[in-house]
Amino acid sequence: MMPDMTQHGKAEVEEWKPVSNTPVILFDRVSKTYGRINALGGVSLGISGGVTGILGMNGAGKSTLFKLMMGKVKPSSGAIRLFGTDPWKNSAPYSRVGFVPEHEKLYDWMTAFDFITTFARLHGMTREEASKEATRVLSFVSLDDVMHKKIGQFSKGMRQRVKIAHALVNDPELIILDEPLQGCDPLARTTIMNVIKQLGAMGRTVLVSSHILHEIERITEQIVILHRGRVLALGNSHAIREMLDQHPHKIVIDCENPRELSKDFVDLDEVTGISFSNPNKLLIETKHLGEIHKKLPEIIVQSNQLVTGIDNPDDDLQSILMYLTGGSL
Amino acid sequence: MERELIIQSTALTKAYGPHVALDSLDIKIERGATGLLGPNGAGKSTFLKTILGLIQLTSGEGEVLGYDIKTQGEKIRQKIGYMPEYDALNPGMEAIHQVRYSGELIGMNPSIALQRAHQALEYVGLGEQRYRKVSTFSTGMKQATKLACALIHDPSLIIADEPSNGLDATAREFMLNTLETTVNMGQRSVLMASHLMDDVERVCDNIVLLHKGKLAAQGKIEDLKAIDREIEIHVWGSANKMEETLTDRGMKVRREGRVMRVGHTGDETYNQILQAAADVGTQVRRMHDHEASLEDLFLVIMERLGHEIKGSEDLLRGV
Amino acid sequence: MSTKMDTIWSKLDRKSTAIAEFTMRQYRTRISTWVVLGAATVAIFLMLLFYIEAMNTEIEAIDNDGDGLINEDDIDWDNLQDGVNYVGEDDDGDCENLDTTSQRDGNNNKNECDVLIIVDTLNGTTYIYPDANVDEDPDEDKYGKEAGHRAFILGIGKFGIVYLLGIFLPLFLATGLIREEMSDGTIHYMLAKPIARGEVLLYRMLGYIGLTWPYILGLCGLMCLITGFTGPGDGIFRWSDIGVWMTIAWAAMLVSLVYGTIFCAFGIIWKNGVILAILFAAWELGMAFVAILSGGDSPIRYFSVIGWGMIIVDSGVAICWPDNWQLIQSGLWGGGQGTENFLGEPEYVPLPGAEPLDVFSGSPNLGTSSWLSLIISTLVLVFQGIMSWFVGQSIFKGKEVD
Amino acid sequence: MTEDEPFEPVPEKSESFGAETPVTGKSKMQAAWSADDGESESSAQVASMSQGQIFEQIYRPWEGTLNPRWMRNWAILRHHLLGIFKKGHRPWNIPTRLFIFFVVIASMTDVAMALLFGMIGDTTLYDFWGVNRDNLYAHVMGFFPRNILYYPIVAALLVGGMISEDRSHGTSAMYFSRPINRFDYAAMKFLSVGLILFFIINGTLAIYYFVDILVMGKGWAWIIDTFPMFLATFVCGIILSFTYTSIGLSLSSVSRGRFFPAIGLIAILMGTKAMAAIIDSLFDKSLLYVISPYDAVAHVCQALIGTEMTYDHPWVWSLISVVVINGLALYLLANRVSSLEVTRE
Repeated sequence: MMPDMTQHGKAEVEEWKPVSNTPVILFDRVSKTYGRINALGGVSLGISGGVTGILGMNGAGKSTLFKLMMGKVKPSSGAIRLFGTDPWKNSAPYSRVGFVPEHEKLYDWMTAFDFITTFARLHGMTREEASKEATRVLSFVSLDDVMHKKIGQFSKGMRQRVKIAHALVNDPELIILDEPLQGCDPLARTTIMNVIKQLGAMGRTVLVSSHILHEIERITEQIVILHRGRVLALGNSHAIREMLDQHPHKIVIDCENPRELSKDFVDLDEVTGISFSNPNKLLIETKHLGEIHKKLPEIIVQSNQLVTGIDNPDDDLQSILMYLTGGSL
Repeated sequence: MERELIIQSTALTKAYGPHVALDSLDIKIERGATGLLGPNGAGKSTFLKTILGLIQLTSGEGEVLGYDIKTQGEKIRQKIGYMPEYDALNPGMEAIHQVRYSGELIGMNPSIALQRAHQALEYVGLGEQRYRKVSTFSTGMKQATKLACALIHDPSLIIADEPSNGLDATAREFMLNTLETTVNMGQRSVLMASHLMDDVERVCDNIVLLHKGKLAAQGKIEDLKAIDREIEIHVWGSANKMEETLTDRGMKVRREGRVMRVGHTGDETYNQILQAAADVGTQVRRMHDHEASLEDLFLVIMERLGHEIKGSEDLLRGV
Repeated sequence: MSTKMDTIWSKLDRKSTAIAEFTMRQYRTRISTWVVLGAATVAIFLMLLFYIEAMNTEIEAIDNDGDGLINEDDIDWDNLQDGVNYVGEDDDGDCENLDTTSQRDGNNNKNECDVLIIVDTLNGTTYIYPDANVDEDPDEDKYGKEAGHRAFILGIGKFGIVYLLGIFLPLFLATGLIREEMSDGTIHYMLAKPIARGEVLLYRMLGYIGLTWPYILGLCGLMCLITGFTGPGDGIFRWSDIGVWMTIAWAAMLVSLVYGTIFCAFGIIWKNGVILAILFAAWELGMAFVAILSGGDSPIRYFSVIGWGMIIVDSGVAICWPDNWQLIQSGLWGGGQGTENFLGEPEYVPLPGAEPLDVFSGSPNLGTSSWLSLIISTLVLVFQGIMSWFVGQSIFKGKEVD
Repeated sequence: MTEDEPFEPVPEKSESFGAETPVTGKSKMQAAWSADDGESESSAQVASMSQGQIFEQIYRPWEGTLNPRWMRNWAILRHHLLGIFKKGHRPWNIPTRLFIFFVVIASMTDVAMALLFGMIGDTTLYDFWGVNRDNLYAHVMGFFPRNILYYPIVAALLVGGMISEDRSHGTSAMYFSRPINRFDYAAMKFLSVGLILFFIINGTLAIYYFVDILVMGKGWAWIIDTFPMFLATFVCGIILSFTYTSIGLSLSSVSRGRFFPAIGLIAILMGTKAMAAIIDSLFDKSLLYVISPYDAVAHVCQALIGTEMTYDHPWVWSLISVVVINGLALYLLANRVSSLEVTRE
């Protein structure tokens, strides 16, 4: 299961092969300190496949995590493996990685096509291959109609798409996107989200970070939560929520007669509490959300009441983050 | 509150050579909070520069806070607090002095400016950190410092360009609260440009929507929202089957992942959905009337204008 | 075409030319590049104007010996043969007409009516002992044009092109090669590719060379053509100058490469790397003065880049103008007219152009033949370039990029 | 895996949530554990974060009058000048401040020497260092070391980030979104750099002159004799500061970095001087010195102060050159400042 941590990938690009049977990304007790500031403290995680959202507040260590992955900074302790290879001072694994940095800066004087072909050639492509690939990725992010225009003329959303396209040119297995949605208008945002989802659907490992939690919610449910340099949780967001047993789940049901409806729930073992916050709302507390929800439609239908709303007010990333970080939100 | 207009313009036009950045805008902005929306490159920043009296108009007229934007730019800028979109702070200066200096630039006396700088930083939640250098600040603190710079002289109108850009949930919440407090408690007006529709919806009552230099919509958010009732459900397990079942039973379903929107045809729809769920055995984690958000509104308006923006070519700035 | 060649070329054509090409295009889009190159060109050509004017102005002839005739017995510095240190020809015959042999061979070298040149190997001083009335009234115009022409080439070549151009081009163009990308944040695109950082540095330098080397070559070529046609001489073109211009261009190319690599490394080390670069440039300025003014005698210049560049030019001069040192000495002697100073040594009145030429000339002084010193100094500069690349890339490799 | 896992590892496949999530890739989350072996000092991380502050947010209005334009300009000037000594104003970087300090000290060597030999009473050496026409000229216009190591480098350091940093930090928005017009902005920037140079050059000059009077007990006759020279030198100092400032600021306005203006200024000053010197030594022609800002100013100053002329061409040409150089630089500056963007570029 654990890869050989003593391996130091010094091999040439051509000879470099990913180590099989390891996660695409593996962090083993990685710490990073800047002077006295502890940016990451003992982070361990392994990620393979699908879209994963990296969440956390400003300064939680998201960007440090990405910098470590991209070999930009050296871990103070611990080991990092991309496809089983240490990325510090070794760029070989990046032949399988696409990275979209947070920085807005792009080479404004280049056309989108030139930008992508130039950087495609750094993956060892010939000119012909590079221009073929550039055309492919630019149409993937639907910029093919403007690919011979200067990037300086592009709007923010288009620039983000150029950045994403440039990261895809080597058909990477791992795509890292640092704040890809920042500063985009809703139109651009929807386009980019669709691109990301599509990449996940193609079986690539995609890491996305964002400050805006509901954006991540719209892209993926697979998340890593960082807080003060530590991994607080990782996995499917609903599964994570389910594990937070100390915070009972709440189900709110909007109906005409909550007291009447509540009678059907009192008998259930899973229900730990029932309250009426408002004349038209029934609040059920439980530790086993799934069990209740399995029975819920049946019960409501049989009760013959008009139910106009069902909600799990605390089963979202905001609440998860709040519970995990101890209510500092 | 009386319907007092703080910004109004008639046939406001600004052209850079052949490229028309603002195309005869007739804009009326009332006191209170207003959101300035539009896709990237719609002319928002040109509009902001115009009302700051910084650029020469090609034609048209405008008034901000009762001053003419062509001739009284300096007066306008004394009454406005502008919070730019990008970094606009000297990283080597302490927050307090940065804010104080921005007050002096308006024309405040140094001692008064210092006193006000303390107040302003306190107000934006940086009371503790005011003696720290800006370079050590997080994005949220920098944004707050920029806001303090804009607020120091108690302006009648605060123009905030992307105030919540790059902020995490806590900082964003605080920023929006601060803007709300400024509007509600301070009785100041805020003009806020943002891409995050949730933020605009929280703070603002009115919006102005620009598109390609033209006015696409303006008015109260509530009035503009189209009421097209749908029920949104989040399902858990067997989503495909659920979708099939609902469609088979004659309901209009739009689905994106585990989220579905079902056309609301009457109160019986709720039960029909739950019945279907019970039959299929899927869990309905959430079910509620879907209220069109500002984002939907934005997308709908853009779609209506969409005949023009099919290709990315049309989104290019300039050209 | 063998497949091996094919793979080597196409392998190179992928990464190296991609970055080099990119770097050159980046230069092309910056106004500052054109301002720097344009200003340098304008400056050089402005100086050329003064040269052309000087070449077209007659230098007034002086009756050095006061006999009422002018330029009647010119210096025959071009008679020099290797190993023979007596020259001079009594053009006007006033030595031949002297009565006694002892009068005709005043310097006692058993040759009548010649000029004896003795170089004191201990202190490098040259003594000139003419027989009476030999070469006593040189042609100022002929000498002054020749010396002025050579002094201009050496002055502009050594100080203008090798030093000033060689240091300001890299200061403006190479210091930011990596640093600007780092501060802009655009370096992230390059570093996220399967390419070693040392390679990035190397190929960026390749792009830098791709801009500066053709520029230097073009500038020197143009200067060579203009001065070759304008300069004095019997032929239509001064062919022997080509070699000197070639060594000037070669020295400038190597020097700008070494400086470029060093400055680029400074930029990587510190965000204010330019300050280090300016300090270094000041040191090199001092070394340039030492190397030029000492005429190649000061060993401290070995601890600089510019010192080796100057050796290249000096070797080129020694190869292409073997008569150069004699031209200087005879010009400084100037026909032997002058007064004695308080030590009893004669102080001659130099001919026009002799002093500047003396200042800007030097000898390689490596104790080997001129060709060998050319090769040695080239190798030293290449080695310096490789070392600074090596140091730069190892710093870059361990650099944490934010 | 350690004991104190905060949560269970997530099962390998999220099959339990049968819904087809938007993510259909092979969802595998392995090795999910928080690997704190209990030895690292976890306490280090706890304290720093500021929790959402609980305080009452009160909007405090301010009713006050705003000062007129000249007070705003004074604020800009003060901001730049005081930054040399005090915190809270423009943060000049440490190398710049140190170098200014060094230059002030170093350019007072003549004061020290004159004092020393005056006190000792060594008249030959005192005449060599004391106030006279040539020494006054040399205090301001001396080439080595003053106008190669001191003043141009100070000017380069001062001018480096003056406008370009406003462009790169975005602080130009702070000026232009307030009632400050571009002319005032550029003029105040100009004045701040010019004044700092002025204080260094002319301040030390005045110290040199007056210290000599006071300490040596010079009489009125001497003062009447030398005061016109002193005034002329003073004017020369102003011309020199002005010229360096205008060239430097115009370079600063065209660039975004801090270094292009600094290297550019040094390159212009030294490059033109070196060119002219080569031509002078080769062909004995001093005409090319008119393109060298230093030499043009020096020539004018020689005429003003009345020292021996070291150039062959008429000094009026140099005067014209000084005017043209300053005119060009100021034109470039005005042109660039008027097109400065309000937001960051």
